[in-house]
Amino acid sequence: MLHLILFLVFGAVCVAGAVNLLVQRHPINGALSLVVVMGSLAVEYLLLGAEFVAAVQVIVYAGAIMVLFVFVIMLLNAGEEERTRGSKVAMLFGVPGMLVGSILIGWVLIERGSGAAVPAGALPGAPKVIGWLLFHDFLLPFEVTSILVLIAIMGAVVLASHPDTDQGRKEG
Amino acid sequence: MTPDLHLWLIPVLPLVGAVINGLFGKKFSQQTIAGLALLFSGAAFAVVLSVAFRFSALATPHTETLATWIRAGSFQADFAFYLDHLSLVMLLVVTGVGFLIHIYSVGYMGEEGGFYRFFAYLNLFMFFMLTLVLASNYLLMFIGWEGVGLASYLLIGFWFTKDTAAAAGKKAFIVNRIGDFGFLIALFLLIKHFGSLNFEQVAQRVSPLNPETGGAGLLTAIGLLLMVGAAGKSAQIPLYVWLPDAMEGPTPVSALIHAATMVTAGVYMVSRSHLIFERAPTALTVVAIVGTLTALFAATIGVTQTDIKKVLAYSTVSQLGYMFIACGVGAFSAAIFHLMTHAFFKGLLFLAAGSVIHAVSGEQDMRQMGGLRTKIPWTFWTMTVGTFAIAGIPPFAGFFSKDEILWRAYQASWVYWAIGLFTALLTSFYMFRLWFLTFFGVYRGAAEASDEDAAPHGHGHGGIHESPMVMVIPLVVLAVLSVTGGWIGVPASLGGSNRFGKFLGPTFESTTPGLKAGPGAASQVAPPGKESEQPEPQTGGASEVALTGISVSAALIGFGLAWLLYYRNPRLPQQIASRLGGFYRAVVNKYYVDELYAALFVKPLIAGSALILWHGIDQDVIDATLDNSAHGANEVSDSIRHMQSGNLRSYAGWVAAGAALVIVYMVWVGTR
Amino acid sequence: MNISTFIIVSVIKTALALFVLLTAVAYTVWLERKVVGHMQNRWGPTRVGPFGLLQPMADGVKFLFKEDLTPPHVYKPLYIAAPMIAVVFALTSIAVVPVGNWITIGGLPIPLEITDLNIGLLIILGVTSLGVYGVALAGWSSNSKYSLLGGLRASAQMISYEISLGLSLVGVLILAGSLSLRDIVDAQGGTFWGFIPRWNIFYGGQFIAFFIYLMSAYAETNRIPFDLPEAETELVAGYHTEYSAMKFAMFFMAEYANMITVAAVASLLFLGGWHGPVFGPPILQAILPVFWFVLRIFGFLFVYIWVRGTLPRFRYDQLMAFGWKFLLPLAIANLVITALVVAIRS
Amino acid sequence: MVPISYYLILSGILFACGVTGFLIKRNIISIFMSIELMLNGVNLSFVAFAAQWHALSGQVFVFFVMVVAAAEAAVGLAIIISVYRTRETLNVDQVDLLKL
Repeated sequence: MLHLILFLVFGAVCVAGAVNLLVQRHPINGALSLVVVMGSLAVEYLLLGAEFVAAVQVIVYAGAIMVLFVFVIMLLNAGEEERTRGSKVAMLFGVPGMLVGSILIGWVLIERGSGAAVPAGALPGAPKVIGWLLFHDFLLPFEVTSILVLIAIMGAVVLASHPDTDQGRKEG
Repeated sequence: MTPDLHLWLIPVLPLVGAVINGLFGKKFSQQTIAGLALLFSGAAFAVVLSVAFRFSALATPHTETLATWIRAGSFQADFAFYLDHLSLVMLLVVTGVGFLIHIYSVGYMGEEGGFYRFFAYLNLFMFFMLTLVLASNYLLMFIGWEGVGLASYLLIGFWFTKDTAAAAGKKAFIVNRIGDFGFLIALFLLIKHFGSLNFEQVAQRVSPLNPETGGAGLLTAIGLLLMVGAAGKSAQIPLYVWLPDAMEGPTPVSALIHAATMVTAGVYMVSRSHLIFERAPTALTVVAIVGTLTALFAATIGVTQTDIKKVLAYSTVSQLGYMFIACGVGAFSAAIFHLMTHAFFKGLLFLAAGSVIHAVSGEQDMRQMGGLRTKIPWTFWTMTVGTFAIAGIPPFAGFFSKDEILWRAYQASWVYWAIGLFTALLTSFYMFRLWFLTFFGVYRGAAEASDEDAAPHGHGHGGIHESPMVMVIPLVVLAVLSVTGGWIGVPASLGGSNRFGKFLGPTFESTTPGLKAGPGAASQVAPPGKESEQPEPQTGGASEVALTGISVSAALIGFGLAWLLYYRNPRLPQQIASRLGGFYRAVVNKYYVDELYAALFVKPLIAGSALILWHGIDQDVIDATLDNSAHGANEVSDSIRHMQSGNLRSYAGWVAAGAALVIVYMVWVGTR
Repeated sequence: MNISTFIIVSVIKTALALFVLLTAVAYTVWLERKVVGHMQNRWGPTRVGPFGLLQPMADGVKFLFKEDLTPPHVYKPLYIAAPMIAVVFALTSIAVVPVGNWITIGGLPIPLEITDLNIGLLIILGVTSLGVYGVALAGWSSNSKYSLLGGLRASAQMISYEISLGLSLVGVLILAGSLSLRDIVDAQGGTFWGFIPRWNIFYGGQFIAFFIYLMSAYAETNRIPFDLPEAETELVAGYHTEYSAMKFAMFFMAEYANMITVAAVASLLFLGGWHGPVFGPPILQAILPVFWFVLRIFGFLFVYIWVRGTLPRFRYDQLMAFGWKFLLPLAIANLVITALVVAIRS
Repeated sequence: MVPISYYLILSGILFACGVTGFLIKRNIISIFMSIELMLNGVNLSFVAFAAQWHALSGQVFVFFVMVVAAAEAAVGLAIIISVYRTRETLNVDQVDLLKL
C-alpha cells in the first residue's frame, strides 16, 4: 500500500518534472526540473530495491552531469529560447509519430503487460552483488566503458579548450 | 635419391639479380649494376657447371620438388624441377651463352640510358628461361614460356621511345599469344585425357598407346597444338613474322633471346614431348613440312636483306626451320645438337654484328659498310669463324649438326633433304654475302667523316674503332665454341662416335622398342633399321659420306656465288635483281607477308572491335548503363536531398516517424 | 516495531537531530569567532552573555528582523529557491549519520540515527553533491558578475574536489567491506599492538587518505584556503553577494552544517567513530560513546578554524591544478595500494 | 505491490516526453537534456525488468548507460561550447549549415 502511494507520488513528481522540462523556456528551469525528475527516479529505484542504483543515480546524474549542464548554462549565459519555426518536419511527422508510437506501446503495456507485481525491495541490489556482477560477468564491458570515458575526457578537453590560446588545454 | 642439388638456385639467382637491379638499380653506379648482374648470372652458370660435373654420378632423371602449387582432385602440379640429359644441355647453353652475353652487354650498353633496366630485364629473362628448361611439368614450363615472352617484349621495346621498337615489342607479344593459345589448349587436352601435366606421368600414360598411323587422333591434335605453340615461340611459318622485327631491340638481346635461347624453346618443347609426337605421325609430318618450308622461305628472304641484323634474323628463322626438320623426322638429338651449335655460332654472329654496328656508330645497313676487315680485326676473325660455322664448312660446329640433320632428313624423305640442301646453299650464300659486304671492298659509310652522328645507339665517339675487350672476349670464347662445339657430335661415318647423340640417348630412346618406327612412319618411305637415334655406320655409311660431300660442296658453291657477286664484280646483283623483277621485289618485301597478315587479320580485327566491342558493347552497353544509372541516382537524390535540411529537429522528426513505423509494424506482427 | 511507532520514533529523532544540528551550527560560528579572535590577539564576542555565549542568539534575532531586500533584475524564483536548496541539502545529509550505538528506551531498541541505510555513505555523498546547486543557482540567479563568478567557481571547484573526496573514502570502504557507516565504525573497534586504537587513520594505512579527505573537504565546504567562491578581496562576497538577512543566514547555516557533516563523516570513517573508553552506570555507558563522537567532531572543527586562522588563500588556477594534478592522482594511488594490500592479505 | 507495467508506463511517459522535447525544443542544451530524459526513462525500464526477472544484470546495464551518458554529456557540452564560440547562438534552427 505504502509502496503504491510512494510510487504514485514520486511518479507524479517525475512526470511533472518532465512536462515542466517541456514547457519551460529557460534552460536553467529545464535543468532543475530534470534534476527533480532524476531525484524522484532515484526514489523509484529505491522502491524497486535498487538502492545502489538509486545512490549512483543521485551522485552521478543529479550530482555531476546535471551540475555540468547548469555550469554550461551559466557559462554561456543562455537566455530564454526564442520559438523560431525552423522545422515543419518535426511538427508534421515527428510529433504525430511520437504520439502514435507511445500510444501503441502504452496500449500494449496495458493490454498485454504481465500483471506481475514487485514487492518493495524485491531484488536487493546490494553494492556487493552489483560489484561482483560488474567485475566478473561484465568485466570486459566495464573496461571498455572506462576507455570510452577516457576518450571522452580527452575529447572534451580538446573541444572546449580555446583554439587560439593553449590555456584550456593546460586547465584540463 | 641424389643429395640435394639445389636446382632451385639456378633460376632463383638471376631472379635475385633482377629484383635487386630492378628495384634499386636507379641509385647504383653502372659498375655496381653490371657487377650484380654478372655475379648472379655467373653464379647460376657456376651452379649449372657443378651440377654438370656431378651429373654422371646422378640417378637421372632427377626431380626436385619445392612445393605443391595446384592440387585439384587427382590433378596436381608442383613447383618441381626436373633434370635430365636434355635439360642439362639446355641449362649449359642458356647459362653459358647467357653469361657471355651479359659480359658483352656491359661493354655494348655502356653508353645507353636505362642501364639498370636492361640488366634487370636480362636477369629476369634468365630466370624465366631457366624455369622453362627446368620445369618438371608443362604448367611450370608454361610459366617460363610466358615469362620469356614477357622478357622479350620488354627487351625488344627497350628503347620504348622509338615507335618502331614499341610496335615490334607489341607485335612479338601478340604473335606469341597466338602460339601460346595453341599450347594452352594442348595442355588442357593433356589434363583432360591424361589427368596430369607432369612429364614423367604423361610419359607413363602415353607410352602404352600405339602410334596413330591412321590419320588424326587425340595425340595428333595435341601434337599439332603443341606445334602451334612452338611455331609461335620459335618463329616458324606462319608465325615467324615477329622475329625480324624483334631486331629493333639491342643487339645483345637479339643474340641471347632471338638467336640463342628463347626462340629455341619451341624446339626444346617439341623434343620434350617427343613421346607424343612419335605416336602422332601426322603431327610429325606437319612439323617436318613446316620446318622445311620455313627454312627455305626465310633463307630466300635473307638473301635480299640489306640490314645486317635482319639477315641474321632470317638466317635464325631458317636455322630454326632446320631444327624442326630434325624434330619432324624424329631426330630429336640432332635437333638439340643443332640447337646447341646454333646457339654458339648465331650468338657469335649477332655479337659480332653488334660489334660491327658499334664500330660504325650504329649503322646497320651493309651497303654502308665494307672494308672493315683491317679496321676491326678481332670482330672480323670471330665473324669469319661464325660465318664458316653457319655455312657448314668443316670442321666448324655448324657443319656437323647441319650434316646430321640433312642425313636424317634424307633417311626420312629425299624431299626434305633436297630442300634442306638448297637452303644450306642459300645460307652459305647470304652469309658470305654479308661477310663480303661488311668486311671487304672499300668503306662506303659516313661514320669516318662526321664525328657526331646521333645513330639510334648514339655511340657519340665517331670513327671506326675496335670494340673494348669486355666485348671482344665473349666473341673469342664463342668463336672457339663455334669451332669446337661440333666435335662432340662427330658422326661415326667420319671416324667419330656421335657422343652427343649417345649422351642424349636415354632421354630420347622410345620407351617401347616397337615404336622406334615413329620417324619412319612420319614419312612413308622409312627404310628398315634406320630408326635408332644414332646413325649406324654399317648401314649407309658410304651414302652418308656422299651426302656429307654434297652438302659441303653446296656450302662452297654458296661461297663461290657470294664471292662472284659481291667481291668480284659488285655490279652484277643489280642486273640480276632487275632481271628477276617482280619476284625480286616480292622477296625484298618479304613476300608481302606482313601486308597480307595486316589485310587478313589485323585490319578486320581492329575494325570489328572498334565497331562491336568499342562502340557497340563498351559505349552503348557498359558506359551507357553506368552513365544512366549515375544520372538517375543524381536526379533522384537531387529531388530528395531537400530532406537534408541541415536542421537537427527535422532529422529528429524523420527518426521519430521511422521509429513509429517500426513500432507499428512490430505491434501489428505481435498482435496478429 | 510496528509502523506507527516507527513513524513516531523517526519524527522524534528527526526533530532532535535538527535541533542539535542547528544549535551546533550556531555555536560553531561562535567557536570560530572566539578561536580566530584569540589567534589574532582579540577577544572575539564577549559582550552577550558569559564569554559571549549568547552571541549566536543575537545574530539569529538580527538576521530574522533585518530587512530582506531583493535586488532588481534577479531571476526571482531561483534567487529565492537557491538558499533553501543549499540549507535543505546541508541539513538532510546528517540524517544517516549514526552518533552512537543502539540504545534501549523502554525495551525499545533505537539506533542513534534517523535511519540506518546500508548505503549511508553514498547517501551522504549524493546529498552533499546536490548541495552545489544552491551555490551555483544563487550565483547565477542574482544576476551580478561577482555572484556569477562565485557561483561558477563554486560549482567547478565542488565538482572537481568531489572526485578526490570520494576516492579517498574508497580505501576505507575496501577495508570495511561495507557502505554502512555503522559497519565501518564497528570495523574500527578495538586496538592493535595492545594500545593503539584500531582507527583507519592509524591502522588501515589510510593516513594519506585522511589528509586527502581533509583538503577535499575544505574545498567542498568552500573554506579557507579554498574559499575562492566567496573571496572577499576579489568578488565582494562571491555567490551570496546579493543576499541579505535570512537568505544570507541560510547560506551561512548551510556552510557550517556542511562543515559539521564533513567532520562527522571524517570521525566516523577515519577516527573510529564513537569508540572510546566506556565505563560507569548504564546511563553513562549510553552517553559516553556519543560524547567521544562529539569530541572528535569538535576537534575536527577546531582544526578547520585553526587552518582558517593560519593559511592564506590559493589562486584559482592553483586550486584547480592542486585538485586535478595532485590530490586526484594521490587518491588513486592510495586506492590502488590499499586494494593491493587487502587482496594480498586475503 | 505495484505491477511492473506501471513502472514501464512511467518510463514510457518519460521517454515520450524526452522525444517531444527533442522535437519541439530549440535550445541545443534543452535538446541535450531531453536526451538525458530519454536515457532516464530507459534506465527505469531496465531496473523494472531487473526486478521482474530477478536478474541484476538489468541494474548493471543502468550503470553502463550512466557511464555513456556521462561521457556523452562531457563531449556534448564541450561541443556546445565550441559551437557557441563560433556561431554566437544556441538555437539549432540557426545552426543548419550542414546541408546541400
